[in-house]
Amino acid sequence: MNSTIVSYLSQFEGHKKFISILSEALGFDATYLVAFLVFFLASFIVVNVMALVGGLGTYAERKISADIQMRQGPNRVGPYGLLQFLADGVKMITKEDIIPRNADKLLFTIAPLMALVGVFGSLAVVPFSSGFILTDLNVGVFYLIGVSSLVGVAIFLGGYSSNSKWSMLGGMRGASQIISYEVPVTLSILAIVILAGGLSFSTLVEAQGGMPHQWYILHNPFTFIGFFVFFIGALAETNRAPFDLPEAESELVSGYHTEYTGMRFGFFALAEYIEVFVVCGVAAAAFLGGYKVPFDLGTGDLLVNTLHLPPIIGRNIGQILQVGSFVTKTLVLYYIVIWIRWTFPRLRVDHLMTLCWKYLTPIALFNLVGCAVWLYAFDGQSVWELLSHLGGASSGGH
Amino acid sequence: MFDNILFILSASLTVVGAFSVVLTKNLMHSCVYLLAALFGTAGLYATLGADFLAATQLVVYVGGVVILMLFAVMLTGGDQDKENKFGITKVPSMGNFKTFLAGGVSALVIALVVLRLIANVAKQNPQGELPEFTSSVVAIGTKLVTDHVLAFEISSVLLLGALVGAAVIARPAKRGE
Amino acid sequence: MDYTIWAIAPIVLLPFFAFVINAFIVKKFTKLAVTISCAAILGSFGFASKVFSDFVFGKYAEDYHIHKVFNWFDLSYGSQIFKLDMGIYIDNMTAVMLFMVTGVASLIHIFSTYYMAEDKRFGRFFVYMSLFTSAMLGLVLSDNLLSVFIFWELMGFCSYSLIGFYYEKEGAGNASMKAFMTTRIGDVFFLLGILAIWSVVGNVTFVDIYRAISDGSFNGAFALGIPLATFAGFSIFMGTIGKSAQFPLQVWLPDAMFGPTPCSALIHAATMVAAGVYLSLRMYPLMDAGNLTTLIAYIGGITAFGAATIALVQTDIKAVLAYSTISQLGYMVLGVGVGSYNAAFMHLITHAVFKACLFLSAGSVIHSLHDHHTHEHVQDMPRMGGLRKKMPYTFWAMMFCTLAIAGVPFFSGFVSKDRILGDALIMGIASKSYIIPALLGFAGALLTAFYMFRMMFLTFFGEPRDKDLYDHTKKETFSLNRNFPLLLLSVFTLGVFFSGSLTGQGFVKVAGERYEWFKVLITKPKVEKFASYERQPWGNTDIKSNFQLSKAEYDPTYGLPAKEAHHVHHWHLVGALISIFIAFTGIFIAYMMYIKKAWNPGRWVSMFTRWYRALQNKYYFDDFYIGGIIKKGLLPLNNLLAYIDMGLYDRYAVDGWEKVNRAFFTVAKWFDNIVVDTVAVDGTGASVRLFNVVLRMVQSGKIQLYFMIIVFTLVGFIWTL
Amino acid sequence: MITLSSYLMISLALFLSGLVVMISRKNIIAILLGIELILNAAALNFVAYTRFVNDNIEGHIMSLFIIVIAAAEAAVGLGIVIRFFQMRESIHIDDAAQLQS
Repeated sequence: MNSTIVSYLSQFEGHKKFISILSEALGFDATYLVAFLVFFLASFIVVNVMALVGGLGTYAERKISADIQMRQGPNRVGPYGLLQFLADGVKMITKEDIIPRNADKLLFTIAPLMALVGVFGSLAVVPFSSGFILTDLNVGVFYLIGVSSLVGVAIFLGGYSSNSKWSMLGGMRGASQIISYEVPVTLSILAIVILAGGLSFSTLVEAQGGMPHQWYILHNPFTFIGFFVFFIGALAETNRAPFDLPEAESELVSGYHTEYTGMRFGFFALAEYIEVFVVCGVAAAAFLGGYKVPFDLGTGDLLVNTLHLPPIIGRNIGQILQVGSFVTKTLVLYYIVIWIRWTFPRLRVDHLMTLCWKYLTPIALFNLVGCAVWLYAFDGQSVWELLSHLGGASSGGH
Repeated sequence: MFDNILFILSASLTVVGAFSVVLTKNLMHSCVYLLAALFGTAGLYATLGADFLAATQLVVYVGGVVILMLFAVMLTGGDQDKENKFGITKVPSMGNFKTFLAGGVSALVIALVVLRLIANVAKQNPQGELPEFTSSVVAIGTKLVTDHVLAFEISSVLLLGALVGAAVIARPAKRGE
Repeated sequence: MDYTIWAIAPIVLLPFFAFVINAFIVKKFTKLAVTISCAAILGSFGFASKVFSDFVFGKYAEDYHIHKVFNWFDLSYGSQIFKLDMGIYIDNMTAVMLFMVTGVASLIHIFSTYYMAEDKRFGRFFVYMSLFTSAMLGLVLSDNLLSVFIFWELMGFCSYSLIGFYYEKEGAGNASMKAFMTTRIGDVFFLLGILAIWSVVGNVTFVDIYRAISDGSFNGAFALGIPLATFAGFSIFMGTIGKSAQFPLQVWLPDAMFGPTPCSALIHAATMVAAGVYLSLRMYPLMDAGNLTTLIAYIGGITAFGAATIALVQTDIKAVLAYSTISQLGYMVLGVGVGSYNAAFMHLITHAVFKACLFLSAGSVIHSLHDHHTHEHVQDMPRMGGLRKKMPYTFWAMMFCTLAIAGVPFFSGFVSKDRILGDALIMGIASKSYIIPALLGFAGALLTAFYMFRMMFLTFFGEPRDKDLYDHTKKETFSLNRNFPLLLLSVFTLGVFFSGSLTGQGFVKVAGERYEWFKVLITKPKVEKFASYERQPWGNTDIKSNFQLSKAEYDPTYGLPAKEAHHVHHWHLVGALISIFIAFTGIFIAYMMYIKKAWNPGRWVSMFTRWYRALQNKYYFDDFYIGGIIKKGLLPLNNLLAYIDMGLYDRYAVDGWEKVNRAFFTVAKWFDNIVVDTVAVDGTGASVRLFNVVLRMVQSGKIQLYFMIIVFTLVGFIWTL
Repeated sequence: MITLSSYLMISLALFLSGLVVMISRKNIIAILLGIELILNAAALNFVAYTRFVNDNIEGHIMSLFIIVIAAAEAAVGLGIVIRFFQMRESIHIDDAAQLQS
């Protein structure tokens, strides 16, 4: 149980005191119990905040699309229509829950849950800050790829169990798309993993720095290309436009969730929006420096040294800055995702597969090999470091 | 304590999933139960300290094999015709009482034998001090490219062969064949 | 000096990468390919300039060298050590050479963008040029004979492709083949020499060879009864003979004229032929140790004089230049032979500059003269004349270079050539065996001045002899890629760039000894210094040399005994005066013949008809090689071997064996039919069919049945355990 | 108390389920499901033994190779199934009793 949040909290005095009090009261060593409680609490917060983010995602999507199309967008409920998602949620909960007569009831019921499980499961390793990762798994990247592919199964089962042509086609498209695009996405993350030398997200992030030139996206040409491969693949994996073939309205009514109503539909929608957030978070963590703050403000040492704050407060401020940095990067990417959706037309299904297997996968493979060669040849130094060496060498003269 | 809870959860998921695979009459459900069993196995790996294996299990089975199975089910359809080309009634696709009897008897015999073996193990009860949990990623990586490099390379060739072979085999027949 | 490998390697790698890239893109993006080639060589020039300035200006008068060794491959097994190293060796000579090669090659590249622009294989030419240049640079940077040999062969290939560049033209293919095969003779000897050295030294890096010479490893080693130093030195010198077109392997170089003129400039000036002389300079200690200097001097002298005589009668402007190249290379080799190490290298550099300029000028002339009847460019001097007014820039550039090559004072050719001749004279005085080479050298100098001015007068002076051609020639306007290389190169024909005194002999000093940079920097490799030279582990960075060369060590005695040393300067003076006299005599003769028309050359021809015919046929060398050696010697041998192979071997051995086989086969067939087929095969089939009936029951094809069988068998096994 | 034998029992359960599926089902895909179960049982055994008996990592590696082989087997097996279905329009195991089509 290497939960980072527990280990972060355990460095404070209050935590230890609380444990000792509880141990005396209960009569046994309460360390694990407290750890469990902390973990539970943190998970609870993350899940709820993420549900909120998912809800706000729908709002953001509608508002941004309205902005792009010169419309107003939701503006009735709450200030600027901010509470529109709550109204939508209430509507969904109160709607009738319909299961089609010929549907496979078991699969129809568990499919939306599976999608949610897959997405929330992947939240466990998203690095919000150096102290606020639910669990910093040694195989974090791997775990995330594995768990998030559960969404593909869910989409497939949802499409199959509805017993409808549209759902079936949508589900098959969705699943094939997800397992295809998993290849370039995994390969381009793997290139980063090679450079960072570890599979856990904290390793990936700690290998980068706060300033843009220390990020992996600008580390070398291969990672620069790799970021775009990853981003395109991630769009396709989350079934976002221009790759939203599984739910292409003009062809398949509404794709795999055609037959779903009420909160079951809501689960699918929520899962999609949270997955976009997660994917953007992974992109931010792997390529854009994650939670790193420029000038090492994130550790709080600078604040402590200059402002003479107590170390605890400095460290906590650092954590808040880190969360802010991570969330900012993620939300910028989130905005770009929505922007892309409302800008580009949808691909044809064979074009989709061509793009994946004939372009992205070879490019990602090339990047992987390139990164490995780079690591071997230049000892993992970035372009900028090499350039500075070169400048130093040539000016050094005889 | 938490290890025990995790073990019980995973073990029950595995066993229930595996038995459900046997008992269900629906191929699609059976695939989903297989998924549950594999998930449970991943959990068991995690309790055994094999974090890399657990993640690999997730990636390979959830992301790959199960979806592939589901695809195969979709592409080949559910029920087949009940008679073969000679007009003889076939055994139903998901088995009938006779086949289950055969399977059950085989399983029983094997179970007896294996239980006898396990009994030996349990008698010796080889549980000493269990080592502290450490990440196995680095160790596995090092082993793979040092001691087991030949096996590693061979398995990569095997995967390539499987990739090409599967693509060639599953390619639609040309017109006129 | 903390040179990293990345400050040196680009010198070779830039042109090489340009070659690799261009080889792929040249068909589609010709312009881009040309740009890449030019940019690469200019970049290479930049890096080389850095090295040059560090060595010549920064580390003045210091015998410093960089030696970087990298393990190429390692086949050591147990105690058997077999390692091959590749490395970079830079000393003063290398630095000067790098600067010269990249500079001249850059200018030739620039000129080629003018000269080749209308060619249909414009881009491909640059591909070859890049490879050629990078091979030469690699050769210059090499630290061992083996990599020298690799680059040497690479250059051979490039020259082959460049000479045969116009492969549609009749003769171009043959000429390229001839060049390739002739140099191959030298190369075989060169490889032999490398192996001979390997057998003694166990390595072929220059420093190891020097060390071996100094600690006497060569003493007592013999190959074929010859002292091994002599054998190896001679073999390597044969490489030089082939590559630098010395007597008797000079026949390929005139034919190399079939290539485009810029490539001739590259081959004749900066790269290929220079490589041979460079090699013999590098291996000078070995040749000295092998007592080969007299032979070398003779060969140099003969080549210098003989080629000059042939050049007298040539009418093709490029042919004159080609023979003059051979002749000048002869001077360099003569310089090596008489121990005038420094002057020989200096002549290599000065010759590279003015000969590149001459060829480019000739190219400029040829390119302008376009015969609109045959749609070909004109190279014949009899059809030229009076071109001075049409192309003034070319004329002045060529004039400067001609003055330089003719040995007129204040020009670079005088500085270097007269030092060689002076040293030859001294050696000739000191030892009788050197007299003939020295005299041949002086005679060649006279002829050089004559034929070069003959070429100039025929081309640029007098009345146009082909009026039609002359009228169709456009007046030359200054264009950057055509005239800039010419003018820049012609500026560097002034002697002041190479020597502190204008004449090179210390008569007219413009600056102190300090500016005699050439004499101070380039010295004979002193092998004794390498005696304590530790073999460097590979991948090391730098060697701060512990050999400091103080200025006192620069000795103008040229290794002569102290008694004669003080005569040296006098003899140099005498030699210089003779040279000046000879040069002006040659020019005067040319003037009288072709400007004043006072002396009729035709009369001289009719006086020496036989000699004239011999000269026109290049002393019958080609006839001798083809008619004599190949037709009389090799072809009959070939026929004999073919007869043995086909008449004897084929007919009796092969066909006879067939007969034996046939007989055996008849027996075997009978046996096969009766015994094997009927009894064994059919019998087996019948028995198998019997079993089949039984086994068919087990083999139902139902996989689950098999599986159950497997399960129960397995259980049985385990149970019995 | 979790001991080696508890893992072995789970592994046995997996193996027996797989065995029954393999023998009793007549659908090729279902048989492949059984094979996956059996392979997992074996892999689980390796990891359990390596954890409880010999304190090294070899069992993990063996399991890793088992997973690799399972993936390859699934890909090729399902490819064969689909091809077979194209030819026979059936995935009944008893229809696949001949080596030739």
